[in-house]
Amino acid sequence: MAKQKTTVENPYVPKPYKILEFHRETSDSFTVKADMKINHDPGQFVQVGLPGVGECPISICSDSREFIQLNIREVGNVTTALSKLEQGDTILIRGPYGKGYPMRYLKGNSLLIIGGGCGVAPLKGIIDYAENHRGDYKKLSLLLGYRSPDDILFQRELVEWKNKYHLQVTVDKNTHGKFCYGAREGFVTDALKSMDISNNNQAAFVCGPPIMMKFVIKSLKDKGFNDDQIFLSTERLMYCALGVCCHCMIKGKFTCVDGPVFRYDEIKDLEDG
Amino acid sequence: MKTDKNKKLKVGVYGITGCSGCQLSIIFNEEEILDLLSLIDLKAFPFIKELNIDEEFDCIILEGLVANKGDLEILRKLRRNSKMLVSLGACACTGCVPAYRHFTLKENYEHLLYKKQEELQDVEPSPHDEHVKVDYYIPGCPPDKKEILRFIKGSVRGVLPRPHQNPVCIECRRNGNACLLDEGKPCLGPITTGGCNAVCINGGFECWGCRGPTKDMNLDLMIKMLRDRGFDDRFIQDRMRTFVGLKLPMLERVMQGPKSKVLQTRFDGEKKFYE
Amino acid sequence: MSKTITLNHITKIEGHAKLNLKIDKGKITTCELSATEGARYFEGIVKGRKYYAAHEMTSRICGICSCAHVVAALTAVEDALGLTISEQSCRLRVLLTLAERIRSHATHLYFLALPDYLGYESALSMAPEYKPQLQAALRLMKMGNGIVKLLGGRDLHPVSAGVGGWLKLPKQEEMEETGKELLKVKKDAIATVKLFAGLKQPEFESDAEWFSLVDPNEYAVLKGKFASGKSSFEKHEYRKFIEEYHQAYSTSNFVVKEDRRYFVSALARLNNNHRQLSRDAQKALKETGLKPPSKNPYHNNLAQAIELIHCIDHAMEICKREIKQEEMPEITPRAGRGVGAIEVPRGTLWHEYTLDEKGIITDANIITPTAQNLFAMQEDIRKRMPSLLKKKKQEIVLDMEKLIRNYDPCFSCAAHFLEVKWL
Amino acid sequence: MQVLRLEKKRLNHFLNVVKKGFELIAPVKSDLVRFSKIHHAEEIQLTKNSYFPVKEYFFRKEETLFQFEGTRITVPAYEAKKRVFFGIRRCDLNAIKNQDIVFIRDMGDPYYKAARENSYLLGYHCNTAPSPYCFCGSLDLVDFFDLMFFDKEDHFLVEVGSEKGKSLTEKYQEFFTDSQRLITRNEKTIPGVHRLENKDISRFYDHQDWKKGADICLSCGACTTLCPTCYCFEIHDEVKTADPVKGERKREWSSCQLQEFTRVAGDHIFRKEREDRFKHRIYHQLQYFKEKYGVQMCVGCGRCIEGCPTRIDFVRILNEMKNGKTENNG
Ligand SMILES: Cc1cc2nc3c(=O)[nH]c(=O)nc-3n(C[C@H](O)[C@H](O)[C@H](O)COP(=O)(O)OP(=O)(O)OC[C@H]3O[C@@H](n4cnc5c(N)ncnc54)[C@H](O)[C@@H]3O)c2cc1C
Ligand code: SF4
Ligand code: SF4
Ligand code: SF4
Repeated sequence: MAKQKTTVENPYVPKPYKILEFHRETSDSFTVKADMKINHDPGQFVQVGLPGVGECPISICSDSREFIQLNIREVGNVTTALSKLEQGDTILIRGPYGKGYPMRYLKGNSLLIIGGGCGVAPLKGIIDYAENHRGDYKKLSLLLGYRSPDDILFQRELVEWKNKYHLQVTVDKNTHGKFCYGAREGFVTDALKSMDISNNNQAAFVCGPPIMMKFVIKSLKDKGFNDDQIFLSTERLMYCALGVCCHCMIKGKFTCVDGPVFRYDEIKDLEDG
Repeated sequence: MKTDKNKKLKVGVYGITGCSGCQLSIIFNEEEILDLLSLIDLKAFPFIKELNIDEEFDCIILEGLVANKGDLEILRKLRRNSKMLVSLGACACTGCVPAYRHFTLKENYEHLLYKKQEELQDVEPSPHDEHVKVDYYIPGCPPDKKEILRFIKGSVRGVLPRPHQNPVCIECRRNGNACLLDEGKPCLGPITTGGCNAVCINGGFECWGCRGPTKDMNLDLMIKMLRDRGFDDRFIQDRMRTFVGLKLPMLERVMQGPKSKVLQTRFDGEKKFYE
Repeated sequence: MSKTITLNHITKIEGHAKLNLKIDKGKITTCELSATEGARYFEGIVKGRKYYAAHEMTSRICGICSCAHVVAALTAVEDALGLTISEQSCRLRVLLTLAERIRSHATHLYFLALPDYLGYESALSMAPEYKPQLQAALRLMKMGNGIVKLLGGRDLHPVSAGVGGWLKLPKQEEMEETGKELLKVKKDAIATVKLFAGLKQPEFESDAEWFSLVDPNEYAVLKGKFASGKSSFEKHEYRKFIEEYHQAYSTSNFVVKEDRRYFVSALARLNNNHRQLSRDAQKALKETGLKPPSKNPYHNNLAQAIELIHCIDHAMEICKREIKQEEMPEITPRAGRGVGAIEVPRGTLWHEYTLDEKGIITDANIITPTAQNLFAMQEDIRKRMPSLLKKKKQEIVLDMEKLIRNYDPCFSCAAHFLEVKWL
Repeated sequence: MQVLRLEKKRLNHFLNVVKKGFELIAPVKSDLVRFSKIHHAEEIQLTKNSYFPVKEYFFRKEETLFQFEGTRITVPAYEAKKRVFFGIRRCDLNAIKNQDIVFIRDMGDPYYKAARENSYLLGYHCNTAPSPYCFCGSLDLVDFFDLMFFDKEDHFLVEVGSEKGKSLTEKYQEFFTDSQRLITRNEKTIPGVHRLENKDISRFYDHQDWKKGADICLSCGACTTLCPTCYCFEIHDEVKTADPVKGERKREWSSCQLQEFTRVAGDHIFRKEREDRFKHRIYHQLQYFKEKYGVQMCVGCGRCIEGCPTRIDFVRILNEMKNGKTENNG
């Protein structure tokens, strides 16, 4: 096997990046800060991997040109292997990929951010973005739901968010009476229902487990939101992130290039199971 | 990384009733076996080792099925002593040919039963997971030797290879074989979990289903197709049960059910292959 | 002084066995060698199946000699069906059998037997000092596996051999390539003979007779009469000579011939057929100084090593022959009884099937080499014990294990379970 | 484009000469007809289309994307074997064109590109449909080839389709004479290949007849493997036993007919139902690809029907949907 280095740009080949910071968020998730200096939109994702283990898509949850932050939940091989890393280790990343949230077109609006569980990760990108462009948007409302107080992500940031924005955290079940960050017991949907909010100059961003998204959309529509005011993040199996391998295709749309963020009216007919 | 690189995975390879073929499949990785040993801490492998240290294991790889009381004792003990139990081979995963005894007439083997000492008393031939929890399966009779390697290489790094779920046909077609069903032969590839690289079909033989049914099999259709090719129900049952009968408890019901009778399939090849 | 020695799980053999020894005041009161492998009743479960399932199912009796069971079952079934196979099919079956013998001998010699002699607990722990030897072993194993895979479709439980012929023939180029590979590993076989000839073997003489197939045309593999130096008989008459009975402490049967014990093995073949060995194998034999017939079972290892050379030579010859495309024959089932007796790594293997007119198996009988040797092994142990009694228990155990491993027993095979006779 | 003439009796000679400068790949009959490396031009058969498509020479069954040692990555040299393909039919040529769109134009896959750049496509025009399942006439196939051979009794008319093709005819000019004519449209149509009547399937998504196909589908993936256009894949890492930090990342074929195709962590499967998967394949072929790239992906070779163990004829199912004929299938 005569192998030689080639100079042609190869879309499959990731590059090594250093981990600047490794922070454990919850028992099964962690945040990694890598020294990848790129331009990207909130909601875009990268393919993160380790040699010999594989790659997986992870949303960028920060907004900076100096580094990227990734919040990762341990669910399988790649994510578990990543969880064993520490500051100073090297990971392989390629990207960014996908279409993020159309923040520029939403200038002048209020932003309603609704996240469930690990779905909060991509949404943090919007929060950071809005913070960096504070003048461009009116009110920021955050509605974040978790299963229990132990699952609450970004606890380091929550205090700041609480001071700056309208923040509501819910937990499905309050397991040990530790009511931090003013969290309420109940589902996000309930909190949404009781929220005094209208669709007036407001865009809603939803990310979370499929069931949660379904009910949140219903509530939003009850509150008068139009389909084109709602933005969703979708998740599918993907290998290439280049719009070729076809695993992430939802009725002809590729999650990796046409998504992962879709406006609800673009994909409401696309659910194919 | 935080993992302690000097702490190797403590592995034990054992066999209960079986043909030793699965354990041989490990050794028969001729080019990699010596390297493999540097990856793990092989505490026990009685098949080729005199000194077998019986203690807490990280991973036990166990061949063979439960056929007598002694087997059952060993299985339970190994399960207690290990973080992870891996069933190696068809006997361990599905019962293989020895478990076909469940489907044969008692009179066929009755005369072979005889008085045995306590620990040799027969137990209904059964795969591991009928008795204890199994963490990982490496199916096949024999198991694919590369698959065993892949498993070991993965588990030392904490990566469990995704178990195969696709039918044998996927690999068979990829290997460029002509489809045996088109020649009227009774191939079970479509309902059998792949991972064997379709070795049997590559070798000119039909798949007998040794790696077990896929979760997604269309059993109704498979039965119908075999009937179309002139195979009677006795044949279909016998063939499907040879290796994995215990994992097809629904077979009889499906065969008697109405569905496979109405499906409209097309077969334009030769009828009847055997007889 | 009384001593009890129980070897509960004898290691480095195929399958599971144990040895029970009781010595009271210098006298052996109990000596039981037994298979503890679970009974699998193969002869029962093939009953009721069609003739073409016999080899596929009985192959699962044993991993290391799966080709042997396949070929023996096919031979027996074809015998019952009155089918004659082509010369080429027969030749390829010989090659398959030889290939299996190469890998089986290499595995046994280096992985199971050698550590005893060199004072290691296993071949794996020999690796630092004996890497070249182990690599030679792995090359030989790979060679055997490669041929089995080429002919049979895979390394274990081959699939390409079918009733009446080959479902898929190897390509001419592949055969030629194999021939070249064989030539390359021949030096490893020769080195193996040297290595084993250099090992010190205990002096011991067994009382058993040595039986193997004997074929006037070649070093017998698939054909011939079952014979020792003294007697010989046709395969169809085997039931007249071989009898099986059972002991409650074992899941394997014991076999004796006319109430006298006998051995089948590589050494038996060498004893009976050494004049038909290939030239280089004869040469190697001569250099070792071993003069067949030998009554010392410890010489079985050396016999296996010499067979390695012979098998490689014989296999190379077969690889030179042209491969012609042949169709599988049409088969019409008929009633009948057929016997297959072939030489396999551990000795002579017997398969017998009775078919009804639809081709359904109504009766089956399988006798493996280890089952035939079991009784003789046990009696050898009994005979050898007295000379060891003064030694430490540890040493006795080692000696016993060494003796048992010398026969290269396979309890997976033996405990597929045969027929019962109450004792 | 220019049209040349090659005497039939000189074809083998021509190909044997070509074989000296290139690796020659053409359909051969063994147990089935398949594209393989040609040793003597006499082996080639042109009566039946190849059972397996030619795609595996470009979009290989398994491709090593790169090697790694720790986080250091080495990309293998892209393959540069010069190959002449002979006897590719119109459908397969269009399939290559469609895969070119995906792999070269859309994403710039260097492995595919290298294999394609070093290949010469010599087509063979079907005078009749080579299989009863063909329906290429119903799809908008175009001329796409380096050279196309039209079979005319005792000679071939060879249409030049590209600069590459032209260079070949110049290199081997002693075999060709000028034909002094052009290939007519009529000569390019193939009789009996207009089976598909229902080409716009967008309004049939919820039609009950999909079940007809799905019920007799085994999800064996033969259809996607045999399809000359299907291109989905998976990526996996493999490490060396001697040193697990070394290894390679590999790409291999996959199939949308499998449950595995959309199984994600937590064992959630997006297209769990056989019907959804079956439908997905047909929609990707006839609709989604067109939405994205402007042409249908399917080229009408009929392999997915001929190679399907139960011969699910999706063309018939679609036609029946359009004609409102819902024959009861149980
Ligand atoms: C656009 C996008 C953004 C995502 N962002 C995040 C994030 O910010 N944080 C986070 O924790 N998770 C995120 N996920 C989910 C994450 O990719 C999966 O949890 C992860 O792939 C699981 O991989 P694994 O190897 O650990 O699991 P395994 O089950 O071992 O996965 C094996 C293979 O399946 C694939 N796979 C499995 N599950 C998924 C899935 N849900 N989506 C895509 N591929 C999958 C992987 O590519 C991998 O190759 C995102 C997914 C997508 C599609
Ligand atoms: S031969 Fe068997 S495994 Fe291969 S495609 Fe046909 S049915 Fe599937
Ligand atoms: S093809 Fe079938 S019988 Fe053969 S190894 Fe694979 S699963 Fe087992
Ligand atoms: S080839 Fe036929 S049976 Fe197999 S997946 Fe495709 S449509 Fe289904």
